[in-house]
Formats: sequence, C-alpha cells, structure tokens
Amino acid sequence: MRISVQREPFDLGAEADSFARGATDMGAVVTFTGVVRDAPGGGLRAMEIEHYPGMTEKAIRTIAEEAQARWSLGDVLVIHRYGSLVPGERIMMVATAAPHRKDAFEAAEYLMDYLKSRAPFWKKEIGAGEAGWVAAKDEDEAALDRW
Amino acid sequence: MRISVQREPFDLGAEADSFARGATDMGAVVTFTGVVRDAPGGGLRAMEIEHYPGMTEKAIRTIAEEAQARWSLGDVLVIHRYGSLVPGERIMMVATAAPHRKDAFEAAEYLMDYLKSRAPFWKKEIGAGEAGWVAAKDEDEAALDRW
Amino acid sequence: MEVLYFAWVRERIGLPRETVETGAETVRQLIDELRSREARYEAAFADLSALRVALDQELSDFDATLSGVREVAFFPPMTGG
Amino acid sequence: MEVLYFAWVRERIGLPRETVETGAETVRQLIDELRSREARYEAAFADLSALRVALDQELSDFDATLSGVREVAFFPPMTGG
Repeated sequence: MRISVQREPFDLGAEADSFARGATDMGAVVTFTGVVRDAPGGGLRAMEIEHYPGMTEKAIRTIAEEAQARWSLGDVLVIHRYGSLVPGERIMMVATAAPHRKDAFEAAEYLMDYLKSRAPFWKKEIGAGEAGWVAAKDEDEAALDRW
Repeated sequence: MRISVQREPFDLGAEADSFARGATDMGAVVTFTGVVRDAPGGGLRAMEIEHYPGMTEKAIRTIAEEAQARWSLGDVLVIHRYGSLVPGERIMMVATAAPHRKDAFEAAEYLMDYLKSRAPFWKKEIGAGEAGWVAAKDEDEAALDRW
Repeated sequence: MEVLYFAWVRERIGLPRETVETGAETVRQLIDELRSREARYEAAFADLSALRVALDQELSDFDATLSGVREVAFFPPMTGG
Repeated sequence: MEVLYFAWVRERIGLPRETVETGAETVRQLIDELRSREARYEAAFADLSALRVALDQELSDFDATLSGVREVAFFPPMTGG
C-alpha cells in the first residue's frame, strides 16, 4: 500500500505503469484520476486544496485498509495533492489491483466515495473576482450508504 | 473514441497519460487494465487470444457508442490484444472520461462487462502438458443483467 | 456463402473458413446440412447451447433467416476482456 | 489543549490554531466557551450542522468527551477527491 499526500504534481502514466507492473498475479487493475475542471464559462483561475497534515494520511490509510479487508485485493495506491492547482491539473489518483475485475472496480469506487467525504481535504475555487469554498454535496454523503 | 485491436503490446502509462491529457473539462478519468494471470501453481505458459477480424472492431464500437449514449461521457478508449501472451502481460485496457466520477466508473464497468461477453475474443490457456479453451462463466453473462 | 469457425469449433472442424453452397433458409437448416456431412461437423455442432452464431458479423440466433447473408460464423461463447 | 481550524472556519476565526486553556468536558462545552469569547468565534460556530470535529485526528461528534484529548479540530464537511 502506498499513500502519498503531496504538493507536487504526480506522473499518472508512470504511476499507473509501475502500479500495474507489480500486479503480476492480479488480473485486474483499475485507476481513477481526478482532474480540476474549469467552471462553466471558464472562470476558474485556481483550485486551492487545504488539508489536515497528520490526520489526512491516517484517514486515507484507514479507508484503504477497510477496502483491503472488504475485497480480495492486491496492492492499493492513493495519491492526493494539496496547494494551488489550475484547471486541467490532476488532483489525485487511486489504483487498485485484484484477481477479478469486480473487486478492483468496487474497491476503487469505495476508496473514492470515502476519500470524498471522510478524508480531511477542503477545496476553494478562485475565480476572476471571487473565491468560495466548495460545499459538500448531499449526493457524496449519500454515496456512502451503499457500502 | 479510439479503438485498437492489435497484436503488439501497448504502453499503459503513455496511453493513460495521453488519454487523461485530452480530458481537461472532464473531472474524472477511469482506466481498467486486464493482465494475464498465472494459473494457480504457476503452470500457465501462454494465453492465446483469437478474435474475429472485422466483427471485433464493429462489436467494440457498438458497445462504446452505447456507453456514450447512456452516460454523460467525454472520450472512450479501448485497446485489446490478440495472439500469444505470457503471464503478467497486459491483455487489454479501457479508459473513460466524464465530468463526474459515477459516470466514468459505470461506463468503464459497462464496457468491461460487454467486452467480456459480446466482443468476439476467445482465450486458450497453454499449460505444461495441456491446453484448453477458457469457458465462458455464467457470472459474466449474469453481469449484463444489471445494465 | 462464407462460413467461418473460431476457437474449438475451428479446431474440431479442422479449418477456419470455407465456402458452402447451400439452399438452407435458416441457420438451423445450415447446421443440419453441415452435421450430416462428416463426423467432425457432427462433433462441432453436437451441443448448440455451447455455440453462438454471427450473421454478417452481427450476433444472431439459430432461427434467423439466411436470406441475403454472405458470412456466417460459428463459435463458442466469447471470453474477451 | 491545541485547537485547530480549517477552511472557512479558519478564515472566520482568523487563525489556523491556538492553545486553549479550558475546563470543558465535552466538545459542545468547548464550543460554548469559544462562542462567548468574540464575534468571530460566534460567526464560526453559529451553525453546528455545517461543522465537523476531529479529536486527536479522528472524526468525532459534539457530545464526545474531551478527557485525555490533546488536539481538537473544527472544519466544514470535507470535499476531497
């Protein structure tokens, strides 16, 4: 299991390739990558991501361990950036390896659902004239109910 | 949409990176990679994949178009190899981009479920002394029921 | 009419494709004609529940008409992915 | 006791962390103490349904005891991913 909370960009291609390379007895590898989307109309200048150093790593580890307890998984990778990002930049990625595709997909979705609502990150959108904290969505909280 | 049915290996890292790079107004990118697993005990020498040239490309395109009609998606990528592969080699990958993660995940799972049972590929396992065609699994056919 | 065989159907019949002159009106009639030819066809078509058919590269079924069809393919259930 | 603030809680209160001397036994009592200090605390804690709390870096709730706790953090619902 590798968890990285970092300010620097990550290399999706290199991460995906090296993650899959370690999974020779796993039939299925799933990756999810989150990208900063521009606001409708193109007004987003930056997305600032704040986090809670110390708690962030622990929370992500707990979520990943729960996924490994729940599904038949090989390795798990979580990378999440903080700091200031511009539209098109990659915020985060998760990767899961499993003998079968259903486990790899479900575990990746579980990781994403919990990272979204249970890992201590907060996003602030910086526009041309204004800035605002992204509100948590009811649907993100509701997404946890299925697990 | 890019569909490639090819004998040659593909570069997962480069494919994932360039796919995600094209998705600047998409918040979510999912990839699935299928890997040749060794048989329990390590007896698999090779996996031979046969396909139906002409029909294969058409069937994959139809599946991908159905996914694009069904979910709010950006680009879709499908690469599937044929020929002789050894354990650890990557058989195929799909990638989906979408504004939201739920659509990207569901579309990738849909593509995989349909590729598994509706695209004309057949796998033969070559062991130390014997060889045998991989039988279709009831669970793979059943997986289509949820869509 | 071009008839194609894949995977173990190809192996049992011993060839990947052949041109067949037939008056069969449905897939099932074509199968009956082929089965009556030789033991290897009989072996390949013994259990239709283990077979799939495509007409002009579209999945179809055994009761489909062959009218206008140029290419028929027989194969086991697919195992891609 | 170390008290940490994140996101708009940090912005409203105007600092990221402070050391608080308190006899509060629960999170709710600590919040009441802070609210009674100054308007900026009152503004930050006006709507508890919009707040979350972590005790020693574990998510908790407002009725939890502070006994033995060294670090309390207040923040809005998380928006990672």
